[in-house]
Amino acid sequence: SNNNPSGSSPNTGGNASKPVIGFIPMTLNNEYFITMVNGAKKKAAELGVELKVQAGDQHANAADQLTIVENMITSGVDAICIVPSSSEGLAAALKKCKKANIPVINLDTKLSEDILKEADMSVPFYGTNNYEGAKRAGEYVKANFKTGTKTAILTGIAGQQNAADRKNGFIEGAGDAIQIVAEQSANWEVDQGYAATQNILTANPDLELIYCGNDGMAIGALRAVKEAKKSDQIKVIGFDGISEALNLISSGELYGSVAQYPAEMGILGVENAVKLIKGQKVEEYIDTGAKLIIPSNVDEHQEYVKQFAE
Amino acid sequence: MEEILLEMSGINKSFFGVQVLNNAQIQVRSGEVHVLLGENGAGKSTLIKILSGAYQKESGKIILDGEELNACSPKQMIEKGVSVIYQEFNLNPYVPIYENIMLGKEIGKYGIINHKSSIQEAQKYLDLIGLEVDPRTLVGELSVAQKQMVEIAKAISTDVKLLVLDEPTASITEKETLKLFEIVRNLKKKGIGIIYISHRMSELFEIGDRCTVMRDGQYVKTLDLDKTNVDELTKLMVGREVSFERFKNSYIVEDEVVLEVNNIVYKNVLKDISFKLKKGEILGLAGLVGAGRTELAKCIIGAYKKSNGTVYLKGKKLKDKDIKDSIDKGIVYLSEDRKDEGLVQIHPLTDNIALPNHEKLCKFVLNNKKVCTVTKEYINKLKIKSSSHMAEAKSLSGGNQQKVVIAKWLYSNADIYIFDEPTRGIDVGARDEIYNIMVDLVKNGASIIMISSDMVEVQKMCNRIIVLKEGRVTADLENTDELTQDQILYYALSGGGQIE
Amino acid sequence: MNNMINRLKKIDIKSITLYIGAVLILVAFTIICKINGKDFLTTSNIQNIIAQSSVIAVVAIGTSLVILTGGIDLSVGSIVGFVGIFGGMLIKNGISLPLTILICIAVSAIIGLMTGYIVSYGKVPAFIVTLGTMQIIRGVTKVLTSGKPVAGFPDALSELTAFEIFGIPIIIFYVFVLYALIMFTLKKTKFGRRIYAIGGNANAAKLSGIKVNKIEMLTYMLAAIFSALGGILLLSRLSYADPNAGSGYEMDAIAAVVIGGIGLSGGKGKAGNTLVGALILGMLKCGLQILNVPVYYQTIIIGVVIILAVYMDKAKERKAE
Amino acid sequence: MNNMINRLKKIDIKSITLYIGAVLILVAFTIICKINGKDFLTTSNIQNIIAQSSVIAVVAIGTSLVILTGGIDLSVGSIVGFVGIFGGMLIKNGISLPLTILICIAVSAIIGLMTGYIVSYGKVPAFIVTLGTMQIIRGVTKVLTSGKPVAGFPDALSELTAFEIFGIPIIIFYVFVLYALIMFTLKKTKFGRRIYAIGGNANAAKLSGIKVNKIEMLTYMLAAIFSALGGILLLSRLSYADPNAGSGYEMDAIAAVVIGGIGLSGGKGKAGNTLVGALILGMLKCGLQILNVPVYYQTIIIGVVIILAVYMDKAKERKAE
Ligand SMILES: Nc1ncnc2c1ncn2[C@@H]1O[C@H](COP(=O)(O)OP(=O)(O)OP(=O)(O)O)[C@@H](O)[C@H]1O
Ligand SMILES: Nc1ncnc2c1ncn2[C@@H]1O[C@H](COP(=O)(O)OP(=O)(O)OP(=O)(O)O)[C@@H](O)[C@H]1O
Ligand SMILES: [Mg+2]
Ligand SMILES: [Mg+2]
Repeated sequence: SNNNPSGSSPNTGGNASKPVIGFIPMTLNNEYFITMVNGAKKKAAELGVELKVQAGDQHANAADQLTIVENMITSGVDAICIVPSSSEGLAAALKKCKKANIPVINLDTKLSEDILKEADMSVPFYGTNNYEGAKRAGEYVKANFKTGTKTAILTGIAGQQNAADRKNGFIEGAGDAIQIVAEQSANWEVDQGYAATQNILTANPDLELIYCGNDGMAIGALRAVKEAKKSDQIKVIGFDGISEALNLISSGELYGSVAQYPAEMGILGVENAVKLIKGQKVEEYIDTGAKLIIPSNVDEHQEYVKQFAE
Repeated sequence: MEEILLEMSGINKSFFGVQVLNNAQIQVRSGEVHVLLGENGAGKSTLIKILSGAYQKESGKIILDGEELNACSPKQMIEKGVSVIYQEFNLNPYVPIYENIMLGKEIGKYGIINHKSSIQEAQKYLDLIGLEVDPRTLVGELSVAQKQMVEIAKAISTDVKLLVLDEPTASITEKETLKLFEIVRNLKKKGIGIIYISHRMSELFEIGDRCTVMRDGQYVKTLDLDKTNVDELTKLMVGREVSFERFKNSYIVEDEVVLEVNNIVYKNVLKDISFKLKKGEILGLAGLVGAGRTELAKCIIGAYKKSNGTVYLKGKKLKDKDIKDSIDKGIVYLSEDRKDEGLVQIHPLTDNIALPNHEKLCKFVLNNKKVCTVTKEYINKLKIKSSSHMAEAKSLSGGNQQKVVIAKWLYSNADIYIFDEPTRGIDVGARDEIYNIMVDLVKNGASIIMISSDMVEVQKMCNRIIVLKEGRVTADLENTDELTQDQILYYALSGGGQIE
Repeated sequence: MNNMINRLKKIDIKSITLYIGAVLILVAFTIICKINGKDFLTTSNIQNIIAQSSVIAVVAIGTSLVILTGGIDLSVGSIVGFVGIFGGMLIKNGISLPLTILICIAVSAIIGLMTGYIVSYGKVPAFIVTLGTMQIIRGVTKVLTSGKPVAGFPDALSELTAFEIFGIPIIIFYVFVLYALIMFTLKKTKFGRRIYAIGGNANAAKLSGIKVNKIEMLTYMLAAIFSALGGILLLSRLSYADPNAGSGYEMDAIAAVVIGGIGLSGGKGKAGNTLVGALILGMLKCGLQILNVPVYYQTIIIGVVIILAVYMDKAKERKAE
Repeated sequence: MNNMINRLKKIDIKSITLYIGAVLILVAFTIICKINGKDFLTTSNIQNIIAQSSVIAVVAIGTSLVILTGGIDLSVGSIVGFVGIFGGMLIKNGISLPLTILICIAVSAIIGLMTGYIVSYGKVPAFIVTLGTMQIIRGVTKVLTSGKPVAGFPDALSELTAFEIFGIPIIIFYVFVLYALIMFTLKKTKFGRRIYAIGGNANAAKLSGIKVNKIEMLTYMLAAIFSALGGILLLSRLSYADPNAGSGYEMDAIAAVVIGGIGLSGGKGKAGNTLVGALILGMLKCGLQILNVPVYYQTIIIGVVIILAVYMDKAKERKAE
């Protein structure tokens, strides 16, 4: 893998000068980040740079990410692309990067201004914000559902930033179209989404809409709805646009899912990291966009995703 | 009758580099009771465990019924007809008696147990040994002696060719002992060979045919018991003579009561017990199985919460359920159960001896040097057989462990000592040493309560004997020359009406 | 009449306390839900609760066995996750459902056997071994699909649990059959009684000629097998396999076992009551969710209940002091 | 000379095996990294490893104490998370840093005392109590800020650990001082010796006049205090508090303790070696990350090492069989 088949990159003169990029997704526990890494890998191979991927354990946290950053610095990376476990949790890690003079690119979850100020560092951000994506789903609901639609929300692990963003963005976008009758955390898990939905249905037999913070929980919710024979009455919306969710949208079972473009983020990250290493200027901010995937555009999206499925 | 059932010869075994058995041997005939005799730590239990497959020998020969055995597991030995009652209990407290007895030989087909037949089968053996307890009772609810009886029932419930009893009478009283002997004699008649280990000399002559003496892991001699006597055996095992005189206690201060026990009630085990202990006195607590002597002791020192009653030590009231208070005020309890209550088995002797004496050994921090000195001192004084003062307690033989228990409390320098079965599993030589320790204690102004099931030693040591029966005091006897064992037994058995 | 008293005697006080506790929780939720205008005590909701508790309940059978011998197994959750992915891959590769189940059970049994071997013959404390295997199995599971989920299964898979008999989903029968089986085994077979013997006093069992190591090892194998069954139930219930599935199930299973009254020191307790323990946990989760209690408070309440359940169980011991 | 032999004698074989193991891992990583053109054995990387292991190392001190008495504490990680959020809130509310630390320690001590009380006086198994308190504390932490993180702290907070003496970050000194303290306590004080006695045989300790319940309770209090210290170190290291911080630390801490040679049955082992255990884990994580081993394989390798470490430790016991 050390060989660059094209041989065109100026950096292939010797292994020593081959740039190394550290890539730190939040975790490697779900398809979203795996896709992001695949995009990055693809780009890295294309540009002839070495990519080191490390991620935190099951529960992504700031401490793990700090450790990973420290060890990447030790191992001699030239730039780091990172998806922070939380927008405010990386100050210490950034300071270390700055000290080691290693450029950082922020992907997916935007670092807060305070943190950047504290670290006294300018960090380009490529991604879209969870809040905005969720808002898009909410707006779609507002446009297509009656006012006061009885809605349940399944959120991710309580205390995680993206869990909150995905909930709040949706609520804002939907406005008065929804009346939230239940809100439960299903910890991003399919089985918990399933059980929680069953119980929510027991409590609210007249439910009309379920919005889930990720597709895993949506898949669980869908199952519970189907089993309760309420597929006609209740629509389920997910988030992430993982492949199984796309299949379900395609078959008309899942109402929709907010897709971001993780592969795009990976690609942009690597591309621009190389530029930074070479001392070139890069875009400070690129909105990779989010799209609500619904039956009408699912085929197109599936086609797009395929290239990053390994 | 004369055929040789078991021959063990040239047996060697060492633990962590310490040779415990050195060319040990024993030869047992069918239909004989063969006594295995030796001081504490002589290697008797180890020899037995090698026989049963619990330990593996390093070298040597085991021939059972003409077949040479090598590296057999406990299961294989049981199948070959070797049944062992170990010195330490091996019962499961959480399941009924019958399951303990039938463990490993459950009745039933296809792996499915027929509980009804199992109970009946177990009942058979309980009847045989005369234990009148429902076989469905949980073993954990039994007294020490009852557990011992269950062990015996379990041992004879297999198709046994060779029965080994490692100190079976250490925790039972006369009545059960008699029953046990009857069973042993019956087995003998059936041609079963029996190895019998005990430190109670009188028993050996009553039940044994021949005797093998061991010393320091080595074979000393095998003799016919009817052609020898206690003195000779003692000399063989200890290497010197030991006397059996009654102790004439002249150190009692008649008018100084140091301990006053008033109306102690504990659950339904103890029913209104009162007595007084004088300075310099050795007071015996006698009684049958489950009479409640251990409970009484534990209530006095505050290990158990009494339902009612008070205890005064030199006029000061002992706090309820506060062992530390009792120890501070000067009364200590030496448990009968050294494994579970006496020692921290996995700790060195130093830590064990230091444990109740931290206040003494600590100025600001623990004086480890002093701990070592003290430990070595007691190892010498009590002749504790141990590889070093840092050896773990569990590496000592039963008897030597008992001496460590005594050592840790001797150093605490109390006014009153409650010895609960202090010589359980202790050889004659060491027994004498313990008696001497007790004499020394009273000489120096301490008082002793001695709980013992060994009538001989109660008579030998005590000035006064209180007999308990089912949680009541049935007699308070001066131990004069006229007092006989039968008299004590009479109060322990039939009560003879309550006194006071 | 006499017969009945005898029967009642057999159900010990501990069990009765547990049953009363379970009924009290049921009644409490029914009333509180009623007040809030929701239904709790309906046939369909009871079925839901059982179905929701089913995976933990089945996994906890194995955990019960291990704990009865005095051991512990932290790896059960990772086996649930492993079986989902591994079994899912087999199905996707065209292996028939029954064969997939068999292979999953066999592979899990081998894993459990190895775990058990290290514990019993290797003399390594179960907590450590299974803490290690938990990580190893989870890692291997993720390696299998590079961390991706497996989805898109034939309907037959979900029918396996969703199929109804007399209007009752078959998964409920599975749970009861498995429990009946294990209760019988523990009560009536040599193997079962020996598990108790080992937990009560391993040394005594050994000296009685019981192959302690072998039986101990087998309990870990069984724990893995029951976890595999749990994993298959979960796979079928969700028709979706996630490599993280089953995380934390080990703690839920232990909680169910302990609430059911089996002590962690082993040798004591009834596996049947583990089902009650699992149902209590299931009822709590379900009831709190129906009442829409925020998740933070749910964890707090469940934590309190776990402690309380055992605290009451120990009343006798405290008194004995 | 004689003195030295005596000193060497005091370091038992188990400890020596551990140290050799640690050195072997260090050497192995150094060589493998060298081959791959990376530096492992540099001052700065060693400092990194210690700093990275520091939180677990400090938390594991408390875990050592609890395990020495024969107990276990699963709630330590949740206290790390709690202290982060609670302490963070205090600082944001203008409470001075020293006072914040004091309050955090005091509150954690009270929590630990309650946990300990239920364990020792309530006779509820530690595993259960702390499984419950783990959930309760985590729930409460999330309630405090409705699950939100706390950030934006004054520089003084990060200086608390980042401050350098002779070029060495002060956090490293903290760790060593705390370990020195606990080693002294365990070896030389009554309290320390009694912890061992209780773990060795609680009955014997009780009959020797030791207030077993009280000491047991205090070890849980200490475990909470050390977790609080760990939480403060983490808060300072990150200048950020997350309500989920510290999840899973209980297992890492237990792994460190056990690799360090303290058996889960209590009564035996050296708290000092827990530090070595924590550093071995830290070295592994660091080395594997520097070598860019994929994260799934990392968990597998760490799982294997945990089992292997204890497996080797038990060689003697297996032989004795
Ligand atoms: N498991 C063990 N580990 C180390 N040493 C042991 C072990 N078991 C026994 N020993 C040692 O072996 C020697 C013989 O012990 P054994 O128990 O066989 O003596 P014994 O003759 O039965 O004594 P007692 O009459 O006191 O029961 C003792 O010195 C003891 O310290
Ligand atoms: N934990 C307990 N709970 C209830 N009853 C008990 C308990 N322990 C012992 N007993 C009962 O208390 C009575 C006294 O038992 P114990 O064996 O202590 O008496 P003892 O006189 O000391 O006899 P030993 O000669 O065995 O020492 C017995 O009837 C026994 O069954
Ligand atoms: Mg012996
Ligand atoms: Mg007694």
